[in-house]
Amino acid sequence: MDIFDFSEGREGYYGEYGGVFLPEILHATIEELLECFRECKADPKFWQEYVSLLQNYSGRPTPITHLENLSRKLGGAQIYVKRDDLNHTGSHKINNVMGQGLLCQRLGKSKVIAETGAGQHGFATATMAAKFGFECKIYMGAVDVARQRPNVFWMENLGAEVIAVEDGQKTLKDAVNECMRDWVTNMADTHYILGTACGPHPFPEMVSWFQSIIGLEAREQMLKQAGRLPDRVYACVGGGSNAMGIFQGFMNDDNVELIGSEGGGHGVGSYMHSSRLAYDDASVGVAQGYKTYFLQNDEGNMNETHSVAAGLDYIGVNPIFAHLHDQGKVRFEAATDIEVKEALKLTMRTEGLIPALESTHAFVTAIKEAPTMGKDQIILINQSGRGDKDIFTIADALDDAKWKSFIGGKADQYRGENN
Amino acid sequence: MDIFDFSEGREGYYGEYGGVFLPEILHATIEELLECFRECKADPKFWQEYVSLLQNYSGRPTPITHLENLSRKLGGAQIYVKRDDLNHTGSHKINNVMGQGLLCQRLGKSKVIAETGAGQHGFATATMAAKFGFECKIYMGAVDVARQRPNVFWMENLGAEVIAVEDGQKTLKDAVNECMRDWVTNMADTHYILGTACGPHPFPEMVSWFQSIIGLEAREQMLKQAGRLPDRVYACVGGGSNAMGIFQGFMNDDNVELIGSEGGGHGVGSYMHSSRLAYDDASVGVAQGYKTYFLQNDEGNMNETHSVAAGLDYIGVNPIFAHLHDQGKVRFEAATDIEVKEALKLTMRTEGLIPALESTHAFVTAIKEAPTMGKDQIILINQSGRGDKDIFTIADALDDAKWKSFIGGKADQYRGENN
Amino acid sequence: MGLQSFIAERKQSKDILVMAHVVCGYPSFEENLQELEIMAEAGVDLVELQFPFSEPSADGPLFVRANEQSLKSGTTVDQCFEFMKLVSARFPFKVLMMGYYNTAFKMGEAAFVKRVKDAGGVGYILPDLPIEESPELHRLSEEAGIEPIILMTPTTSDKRLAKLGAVSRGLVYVVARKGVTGSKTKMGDDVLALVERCRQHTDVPMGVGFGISSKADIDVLRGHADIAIVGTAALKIWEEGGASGLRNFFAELMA
Amino acid sequence: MGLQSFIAERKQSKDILVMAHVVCGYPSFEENLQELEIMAEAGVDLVELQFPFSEPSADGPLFVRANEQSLKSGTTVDQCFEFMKLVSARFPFKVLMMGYYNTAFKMGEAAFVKRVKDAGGVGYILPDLPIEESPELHRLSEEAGIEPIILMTPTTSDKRLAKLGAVSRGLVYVVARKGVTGSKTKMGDDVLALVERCRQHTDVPMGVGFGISSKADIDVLRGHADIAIVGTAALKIWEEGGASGLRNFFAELMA
Ligand SMILES: Cc1ncc(COP(=O)(O)O)c(C=O)c1O
Ligand SMILES: Cc1ncc(COP(=O)(O)O)c(C=O)c1O
Repeated sequence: MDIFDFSEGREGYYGEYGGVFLPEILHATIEELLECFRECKADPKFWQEYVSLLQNYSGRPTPITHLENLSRKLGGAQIYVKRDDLNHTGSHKINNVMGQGLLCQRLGKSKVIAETGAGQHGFATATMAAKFGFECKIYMGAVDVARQRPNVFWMENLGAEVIAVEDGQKTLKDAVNECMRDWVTNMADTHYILGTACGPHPFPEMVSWFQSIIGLEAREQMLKQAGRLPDRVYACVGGGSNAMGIFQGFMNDDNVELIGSEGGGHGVGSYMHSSRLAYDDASVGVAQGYKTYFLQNDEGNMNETHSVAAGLDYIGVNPIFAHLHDQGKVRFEAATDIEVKEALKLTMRTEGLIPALESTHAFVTAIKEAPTMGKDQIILINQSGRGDKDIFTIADALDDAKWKSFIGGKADQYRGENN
Repeated sequence: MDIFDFSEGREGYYGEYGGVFLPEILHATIEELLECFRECKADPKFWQEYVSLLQNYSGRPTPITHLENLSRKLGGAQIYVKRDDLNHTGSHKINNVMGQGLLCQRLGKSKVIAETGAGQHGFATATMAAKFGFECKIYMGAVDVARQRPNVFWMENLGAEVIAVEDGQKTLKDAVNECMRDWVTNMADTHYILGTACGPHPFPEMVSWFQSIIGLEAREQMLKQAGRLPDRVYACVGGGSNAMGIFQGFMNDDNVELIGSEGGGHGVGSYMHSSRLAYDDASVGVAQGYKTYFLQNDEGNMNETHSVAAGLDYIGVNPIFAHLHDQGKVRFEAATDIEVKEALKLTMRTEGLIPALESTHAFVTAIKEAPTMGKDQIILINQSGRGDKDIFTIADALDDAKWKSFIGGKADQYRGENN
Repeated sequence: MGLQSFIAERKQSKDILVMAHVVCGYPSFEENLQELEIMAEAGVDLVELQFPFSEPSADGPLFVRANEQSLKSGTTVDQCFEFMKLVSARFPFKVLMMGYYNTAFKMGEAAFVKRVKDAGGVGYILPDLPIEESPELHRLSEEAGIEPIILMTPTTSDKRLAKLGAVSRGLVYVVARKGVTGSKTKMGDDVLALVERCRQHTDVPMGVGFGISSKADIDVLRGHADIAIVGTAALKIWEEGGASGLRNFFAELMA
Repeated sequence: MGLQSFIAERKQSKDILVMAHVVCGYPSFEENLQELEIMAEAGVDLVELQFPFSEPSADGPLFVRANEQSLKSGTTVDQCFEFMKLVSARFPFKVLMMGYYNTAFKMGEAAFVKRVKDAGGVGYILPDLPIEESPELHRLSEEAGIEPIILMTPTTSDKRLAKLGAVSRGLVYVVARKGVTGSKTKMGDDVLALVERCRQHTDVPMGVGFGISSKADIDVLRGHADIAIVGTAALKIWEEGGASGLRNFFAELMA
């Protein structure tokens, strides 16, 4: 099955989802991007260059780690983890960003813009821009700027301009809108580095293509290390890029079940979550350039969303998943904030791994299901990022008293310096 | 040249440096350790197991990155960087720690203790202990506990007990003393995971052996990627483990110059530094179990030391380096705090890399020397760790106003929650 | 009477028409009415009623905030249609729905067309709906006798202008420059050249918008474009100068 | 008179001797003198004068703090030797230098031996100096007629005890338990068995230390060891109870 073979359907559509819903002024830009992407995808040298860039700069291939302790503790399936947390800048976001960096070079553009929520994609983009010598602007909701200062600090020190978006909910979706506004103005010399497999065609396909390196590696590694394919593969789903990345390695393996884990927030019925497919609260709509399931009201205005993981806290899901969900090809579950905190603690203590809060959503679902599986079964979790750069969020989530008093002391010290 | 062939000199001595200066009560323990280490070193399966553990858990081999931008900007030698920052937990410390973890298993001990200054070694040890199922205590100077809270937070969440040492300068050397005190009490079931190539024999040799994986990889990678060996190799030197690690790859290559970069702190003559070999302030002494150059007064009491990089801020240097310095085999330079800040900024902006403050010391010396070298020459820098987990230190070092106001806001938020 | 004939008729007595813009429910429907009254008095020919949307990604800061505030104060799509009905009945200018495609998509395209029509609207502007995605909506609109307004822009190739021209009806909205609504545009030869280029591909009237804020701007367009589209400038004046400010603004603009 | 004959002589009138300990310059040299006066009055036989060191890794918390405070208040090695001279001249007990090897190493081993000797010391205890590292120092000491005190411990194998025994002179310091100075030791059969084990390998007198804090502890050792070594307990009493406290402590201890 090649989901990107549009020869029998409409280009850029996955079932009824996807498409390009952009202002006319961007038509030429998106066409140019599509054409350039088609060239790159058809050119084996491009992929080679991409892979070797990631190898030499970001440390790919990332390994697969067998979690013997956790598997034993849960008493069911053998758990393996794909370690995209070991990437440079700490998450899978760098894969996509480096790929788009190469593509931006081909396009001959000198500036890049990107939206960011948690800051990981912005951090990766700022890093790539420093490496490629692009001018870089990162749009970030003002609420996120305030709560994700560490990432802002690094982006700025990497030479990026970080712009706090004061509109709307002042979070990720508003940063996307602001990117669109920049892009319709500056498309002549600016490429928009979208951070996930959402947005108008060809972004879902393009981001998925770059992230497919995760799944390509993982499949081979599982065969080598575990001797066979996993029975189930788990990944968290924000926009869906890391999940698309790993799932693509197993798309044609009918015996491998694919499970996406969304941000369950305060749980089903709370309306404080970001589960577009696992819960029943989302409906099909068109926004931010594409058609998919959105958390929106009956009139098509977007609802507030919530997840303890800023990177999952988004209104839409990639259109490919909307389609694969319809097809029953990918199963979607949700992990609540509380479950995430517990799974994070468990994973830290039993394996010495600190998954990002986003990635921990995949762990939650896997940890729930592993005990119901046989000891001879195998599951693979995608650890899309590391949690140590989210110390503020995690310390808050774990309500750590010593951390809070440390911060109080630091603040006093800084205030003292100013006097 | 095999520096670890003691057949012609005294076991555990490098020239006049090294040895074992421990209380009699530890004699049996250190003998047992030495014997076990000798077995491991002689057993190719042990090394294989070690390498595959690091591959599967920590992402080794770490890549070599060619810094084209920085090389171009400096206009001299081509700069390559060994990326040990991409290791799990963010530094080369994990290499040693995983090796000692395997050894601790062989010893049949169930508890580990470790000293830590910056917290990287403690973080790595806590991680290893979680993975191996050891009980873990980390000794850390009270001053360091206060200023390195993020690492303490992770260590605790990984299940380690972090003990604030209130003696002496309340920093790294005092944590070492406290480890010795724990060890003389609990050696029956406790292994002391020393964090650098210092301390009594066999620690300098053992830690160097585990870290030699850096140099083994790097030599091969340079040949493959640059087509030849580097002309110079730079590494920062705290205790000396990462430097020993990479240098060992080139020890027998007479045309490769090896340069260690120490903490120059406030500069020569300031007596606020931690340069044991690059400056003339240190002299030979015996403390913390071994003989080497220490920053001490005429009566043999240790001086206060300083470096912006907590991991370099230590009184002694590994005895192997004291010897190689005498022999002229390794050249030692110092990088001052101010130079480090500038080099860090430069590296972030031109290459998208954030070296740890420790590692940045190696960059400083390399950046000074690269322009004086030919364009056809090659230098290799060991990036022993990543800086993003040192955000507090770096934000302080860079005196970032927005960061400070963020911390103030966070503190107010926490205080508000308590009311 | 359809949009295009209305424009033709008005153009008999004027060398250039003016289309104005309000965001429904911002600052409030009452104030909208006052604004519209002033516009009507000044002789404005067409008005876009913007239905607020939570993701107005083609709008500039002022309209973004207006969309947001309107939604916050509880504005619904029903209210917007009711308001449209009231407005199109009360005033002599013609009314267009302006908004984002999701508003139409969520109620269903057929319902959308019917509701615009029933509310007295003569057409709609959906800036995020490209022609590739709108054949069915266009068909429904044609059946109902309302017009889907096509946008032509400075980045549109001739080849594409031909495509757009082929399906344009009622009027074409010529986007004077890159960017979002709200910032100033230097109205000059570039804009006029663009209008000329667009005219090669369609016979429907040409409205020019994005950044028009003064009589001088309109004077530049006079004789070249059919309609000057005034958006943000009017809202800004309303916020800063209230009713009297807006009255003066339109008086000067259309003098 | 050398250490060993001094011990032999004293043991003619006592079944067990007592060795006490002060950290030079802590709380001050004046207070050290007062303490020593009390010890002398009580009939203490031997005293270790600890030379403060910045890295006292074999000491427990109380001595660690004492080392630190003494250095902070400016105590030098010269002062310690002068104090040793004064003390060994003034009091009937014999004095040993106690400290870490670096103090000796930095001044040079020959100078160290000479200075201990000149200050009236009969020997020294350097807990971080293993026998493998001390042949030259032992040779110099023998020449000078002072004694390097060897430590034997619960973890020392018989094989190693034999080695240690072979080079021990003056007295052997039997470490009663694992750990650092300062915490309580349960004085019982284990300790006595250890002393017996040590005796198999040397004829020099046996002192037992680490955690001795009461007459009861000493009673256990009586008839088994030659010397009871009291360290931290005395300093603790001095800090808490001052001169009268210390006087009572030694009176009870040596009753
Ligand atoms: C570590 C990590 N994982 C997952 C995500 C979610 O994005 P996606 O679903 O595109 O992988 C993010 C987004 O910020 C992230 O930072
Ligand atoms: C990243 C990093 N590099 C270097 C060092 C210095 O240690 P060493 O000289 O043993 O490599 C440290 C110590 O904490 C460190 O964390």
